[in-house]
Amino acid sequence: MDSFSLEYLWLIPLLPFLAFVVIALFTRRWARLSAYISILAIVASLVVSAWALLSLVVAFLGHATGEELVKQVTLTWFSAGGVDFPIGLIIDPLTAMMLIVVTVISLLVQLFSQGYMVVKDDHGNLKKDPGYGRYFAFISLFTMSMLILVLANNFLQIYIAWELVGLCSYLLIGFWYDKTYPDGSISPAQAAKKAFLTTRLGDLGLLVGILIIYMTTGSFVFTDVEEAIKAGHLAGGLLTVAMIGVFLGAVGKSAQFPLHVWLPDAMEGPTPVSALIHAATMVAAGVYLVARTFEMFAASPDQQALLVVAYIGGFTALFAASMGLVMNDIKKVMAYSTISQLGYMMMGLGVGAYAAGVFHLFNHAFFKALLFLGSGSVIYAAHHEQDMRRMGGLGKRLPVTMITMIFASLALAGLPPFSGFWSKDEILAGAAGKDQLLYIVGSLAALFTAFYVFRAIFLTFTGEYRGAQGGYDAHGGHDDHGHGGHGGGLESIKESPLVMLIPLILLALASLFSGFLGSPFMGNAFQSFIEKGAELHEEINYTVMISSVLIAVVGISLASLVYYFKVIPADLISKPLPWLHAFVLNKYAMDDLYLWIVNNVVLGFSRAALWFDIHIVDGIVNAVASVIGGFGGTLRRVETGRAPNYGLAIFAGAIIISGILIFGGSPR
Amino acid sequence: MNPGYLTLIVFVPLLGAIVTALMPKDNIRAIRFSAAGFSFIALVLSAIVWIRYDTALAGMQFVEQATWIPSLGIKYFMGVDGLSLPMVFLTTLLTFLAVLASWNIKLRPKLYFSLLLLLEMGIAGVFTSLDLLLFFLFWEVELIPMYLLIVIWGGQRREYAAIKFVLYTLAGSALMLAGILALYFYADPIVSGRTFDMLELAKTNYTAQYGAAFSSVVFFLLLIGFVIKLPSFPFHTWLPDAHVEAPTAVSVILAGVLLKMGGYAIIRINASILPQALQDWSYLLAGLAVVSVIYGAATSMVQNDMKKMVAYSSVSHMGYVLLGIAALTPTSMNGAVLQMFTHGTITGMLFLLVGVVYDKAHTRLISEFGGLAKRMPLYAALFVTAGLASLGLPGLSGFVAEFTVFVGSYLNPNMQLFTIIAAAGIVITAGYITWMLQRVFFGPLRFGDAIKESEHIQDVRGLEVVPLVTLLAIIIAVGVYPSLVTDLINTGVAPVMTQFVKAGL
Amino acid sequence: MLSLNAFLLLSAVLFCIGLFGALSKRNAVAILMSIELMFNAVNIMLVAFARFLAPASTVGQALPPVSTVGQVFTIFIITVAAAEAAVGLAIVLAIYRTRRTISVDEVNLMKW
Amino acid sequence: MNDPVVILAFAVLAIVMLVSAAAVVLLRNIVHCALFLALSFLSVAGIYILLNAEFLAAVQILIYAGAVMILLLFAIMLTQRAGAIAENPPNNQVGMAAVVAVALFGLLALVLSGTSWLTGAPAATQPNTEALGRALFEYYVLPFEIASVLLLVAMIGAIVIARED
Repeated sequence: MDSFSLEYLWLIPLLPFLAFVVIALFTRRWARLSAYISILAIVASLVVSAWALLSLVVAFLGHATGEELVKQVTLTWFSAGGVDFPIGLIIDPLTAMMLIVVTVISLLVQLFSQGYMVVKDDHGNLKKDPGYGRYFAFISLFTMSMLILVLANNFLQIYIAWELVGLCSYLLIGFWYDKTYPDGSISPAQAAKKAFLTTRLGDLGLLVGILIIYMTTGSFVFTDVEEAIKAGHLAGGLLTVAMIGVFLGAVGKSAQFPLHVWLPDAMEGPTPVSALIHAATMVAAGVYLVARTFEMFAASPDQQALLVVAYIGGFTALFAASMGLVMNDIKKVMAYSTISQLGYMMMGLGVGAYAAGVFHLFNHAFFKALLFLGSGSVIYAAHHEQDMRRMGGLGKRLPVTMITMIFASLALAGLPPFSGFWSKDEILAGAAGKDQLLYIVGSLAALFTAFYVFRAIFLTFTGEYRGAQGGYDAHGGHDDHGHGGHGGGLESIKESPLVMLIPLILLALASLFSGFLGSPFMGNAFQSFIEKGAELHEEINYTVMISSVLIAVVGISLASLVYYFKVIPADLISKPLPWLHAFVLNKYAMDDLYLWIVNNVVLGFSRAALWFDIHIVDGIVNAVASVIGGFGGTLRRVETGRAPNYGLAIFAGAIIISGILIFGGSPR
Repeated sequence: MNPGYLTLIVFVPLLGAIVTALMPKDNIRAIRFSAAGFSFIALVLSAIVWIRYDTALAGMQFVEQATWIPSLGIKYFMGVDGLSLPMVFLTTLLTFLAVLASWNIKLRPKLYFSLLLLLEMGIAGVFTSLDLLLFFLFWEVELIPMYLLIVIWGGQRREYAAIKFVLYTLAGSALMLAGILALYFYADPIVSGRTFDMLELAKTNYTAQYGAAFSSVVFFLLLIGFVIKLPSFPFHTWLPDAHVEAPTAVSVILAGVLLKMGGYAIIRINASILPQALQDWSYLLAGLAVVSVIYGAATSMVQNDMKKMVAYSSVSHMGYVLLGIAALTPTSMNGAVLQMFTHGTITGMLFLLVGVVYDKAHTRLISEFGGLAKRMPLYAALFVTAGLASLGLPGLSGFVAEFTVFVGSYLNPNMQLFTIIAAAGIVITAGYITWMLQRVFFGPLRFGDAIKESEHIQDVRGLEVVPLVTLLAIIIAVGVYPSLVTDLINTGVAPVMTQFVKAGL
Repeated sequence: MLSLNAFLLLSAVLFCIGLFGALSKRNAVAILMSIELMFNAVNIMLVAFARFLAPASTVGQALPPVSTVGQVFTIFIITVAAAEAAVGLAIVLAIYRTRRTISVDEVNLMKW
Repeated sequence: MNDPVVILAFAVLAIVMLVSAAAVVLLRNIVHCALFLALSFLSVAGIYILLNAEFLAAVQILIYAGAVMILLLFAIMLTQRAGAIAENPPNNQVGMAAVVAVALFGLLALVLSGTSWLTGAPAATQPNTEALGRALFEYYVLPFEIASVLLLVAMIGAIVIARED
């Protein structure tokens, strides 16, 4: 730790921020230059992050434990009326690991984007997307926000970064803001809005949680809060409420049920963005937040807060996986897979398998980014076709993409020795030791996962090419650019350029090897590091391990029987139960439910409020005015303009007043 | 050394109004430059005051005092502290930007600019005067130019809107005057003396001397005038009308600083002089605040007119000010003042932006636009940024203020429920702003039938950009480094809070 | 027994007759005439007071005797009444020229 | 004052005055009204004489019965058109006017009956024109001059108003 000073930590988010400023203000128009600036900044951040991690690892290997592995600094951002609003940085194993994940994935995604973010001009030649500079500016801004998020040592800063990554997600989902679909399906701008609002709903919970925490503990800083909780300043039901509030924020960001609805639509953004934000990093921020505040969750009475996390996570894992089974859009499959896997992580944290959850986050970041980038490569090669029903047989034309994606799929399915196996197995082991119901749910979700991911692989890469048939009456596909021609058959499909393939290959290697860091062969080094060197006494649960491998094999085999060997008809279930298929394909009508709520409850309330405003509130104002006006209008008829009338009134009044004054018995 | 900065800030605009009015009618350049020049002088003066204000010393500074009507104890008494200084700066800044924003006004420019400067004088006077009667005088002075600005340069229903604005405000003023006189006549002759001096009156403990009923009555006499101005539900309906009819620059000033007079006055007068009554009625105020927040946001949601949407959003955002005041913690009070400042800049910017598109398209209806980002990228970027600031995105000033209000209000155990409900407002706010952005700026380029010459709709450039970028710079600066303002506001809030300590609350 | 009250009563009756005329006439000239009657009633009252009321102590004060004060007032009233009659009739003529009538019922420019 | 001749004179003058006044307000012919007004003015002059105000009586006859009457007659003459001769109808509030007039009288009568005047010794019966002149020009010079200016103003004003443009 001594070799690394906290001062350098500031550089990590600062460099991407500078890249953002420079690109946004100056170099926006020079596409290539903007990309290089952005990539340069992220490389520099990666170097600093690696240095930070290295120093921690060195300390860890030198048997430093606990607080020795934590360094933080807190400054006052501003103070108002005696409350100091802090800003600060923390570096500990968890943050260091996240720093590496964020910077590496961001770097690879940016490299990939260089190839991906092109459009065909009128002559069929490739040229840079008109928003190329803007794209890299947003990516840099996102990277900065995400780095601030993982570096934050207090709730305020995490909330700030939380909102900023939400903003970047908004901007990047809506990157092709001018695109709409003739069939009225959700456009990028609508998807961006939906994502922003859904996550903000969760942020409200986070905000309330933060308010409760500050009110009771008097601090925003994680370590102070933990101490205050230990000291009993925040305990009991209020602590549970506060932590559920915090978890709500995570539910929104990590797309957990019931706020998961935004993530599939977020696939309207460019595919590399989906890989970076909606697979590897931002959506994992919710998991990160729960991990970061794990001790607080654990301190709630009877671990109620953790139980909520576990059940929501478990349910989401299964729920989303079931939707992954039926989707036809390759990116949608991956989106539901992401939701499902995030649920897995939440479940892992919830059952107390803290290190396993974080480990799965780490592994998932790589293989899911790979799956997305691979999908991007397919989509790019297939002239921006995303519907798997119009693919098939692409493996011959896209060998590198296929192989790397199979690597990632094996990792996702949880087959040893790929990375996903090690972390998923630990989560399931944790669940098995805690709650059998969660274990069953998790296993079922694993079966689904293995099935749907290989369904996607087989549909995409094997069999006959179905793109040229055009026999589908489905709408024109939610391709990224909206102007990808479907011309040409299989021959027109070429492997993506090298700049896109290199990230795929690197990620494939990571998918293969990242799991070993936490495998029993290496003494669960990763977990031990994340737990700050705490003694781990995990026994290997061989039952769980073997059954999870079996489940994965069964899932993959089933997928191959249905979609590769075609011995089982694909409509085996959907034919006798069409309503079930339709119901799942319709995302369990959750979107319709939300739409109904927005249209009828929210907008209905708003319309009622407006009606109330115009007719009641303003009505009263105008009524007061017209009553006074009416009085005036009536009384003015007294003003006949005829002098005798006035004279009469004057004298009559004078007589009455005189009479009162003379005979009225005035006290004098 | 004090060369009478505050008097200069207040009366330089008056001089400017006179000089502008004396300019030859056909020399439009001279008129514009005179108005811009004088408002710029005022801006520079207020900036100097801000820079030279000693936050270590705190309290009232740049004080000027002279007897005016000695037999009644009326003084010409001016001074600024951490409460009023941001407001004074905002006033001069927004007036200067308003002059720039109405650079190309066609109809009777001479009168227009004169009235704008007169308006500045009235508002700056309200924020600087420390004598209640002087305060009241400026409070009323501001009405006339505002009325004329709406009624001459306004839209379709300008007469209705203008007369509604004036009558509504005057109704409040009448009650306010009664309240001021009650404070004057019932002031403790020993500790306060017979005076309209706010600082002296604050020494009288009205509740202790005359009971809670008396102080409550006076409190409400004063409060009604202020919540009308703020405006808070249910006294807000003049605001959308006035905004929709007022010309752009006037809307900017109306939303930017005129509303702040209400919040400022509640803190300066109700909180400082009648702390006990404010405490007694804090539930009511918080209730009004919460209703304003949610209700204003909900009504913004279903507006088709962008300007009306921004106007209703002001009701919502000023609800946070009221909540901050009602919660009665130093932090919430600080947040309230900060929210006033930031709302002035953000909403000012939003009104300027709406005005820009109205100038080009002659309509402000959301349904008439689509995909404007394609045609006007810079404009869209500015609008999106301002919208995000309005919905409280961190890094921009709106977040800082709202978060401070939330934290401060939540610290008062009685206000927690109110705080949570008000916090829900940020979701609704995000809803209507992102929805509006999506409909107006995103999707394919589209113009409705009401827009005749859509080729005139081009991106902002030249002079249009200057006020927008200026405000944006302030929004970002405060959002990133709030201490710029909060250090100052802390010094202003502290004495108000000692009033509560003194009252034993 | 001719007391002050007899003259005052006479004045009161005359004033009330004049008032009735002023309020009940349509013709502007008739109204002016009725007003002249009211003036006369007031004059009678002033002169009667001057005649009957006890002289106030004017010792040491440079004031005329009470009996003359009332009459001086009357003279001023007559002056004013004359001026009023002149101007009033001029107005009547002006109205007549523009509106071809002197009925006050039809002169209602002050109407709402 | 208790001389029966004086009482009789008062009675006669009062009756003539009130009757002619009533005729002024009740008759429909405006010319007749004007003539009865003159009679009323003359009887007022008689009352002045009973009150030892001979100078006022003279002024009354000269100004009221003379000048003002002439003015009124000229006005009548100038404003009557062929069809509208002598039309002097009451307006539609004649009933209310009567009520107000009677009420006023009732009020005045009540006040008069309820008041005890501090009457003193009757003033000298000799002509007091000289005293009046002294009072006017010694004590009331300024009001007198103002009154003359007022008359001038009224005259000019009347000319301006009545002038044909």
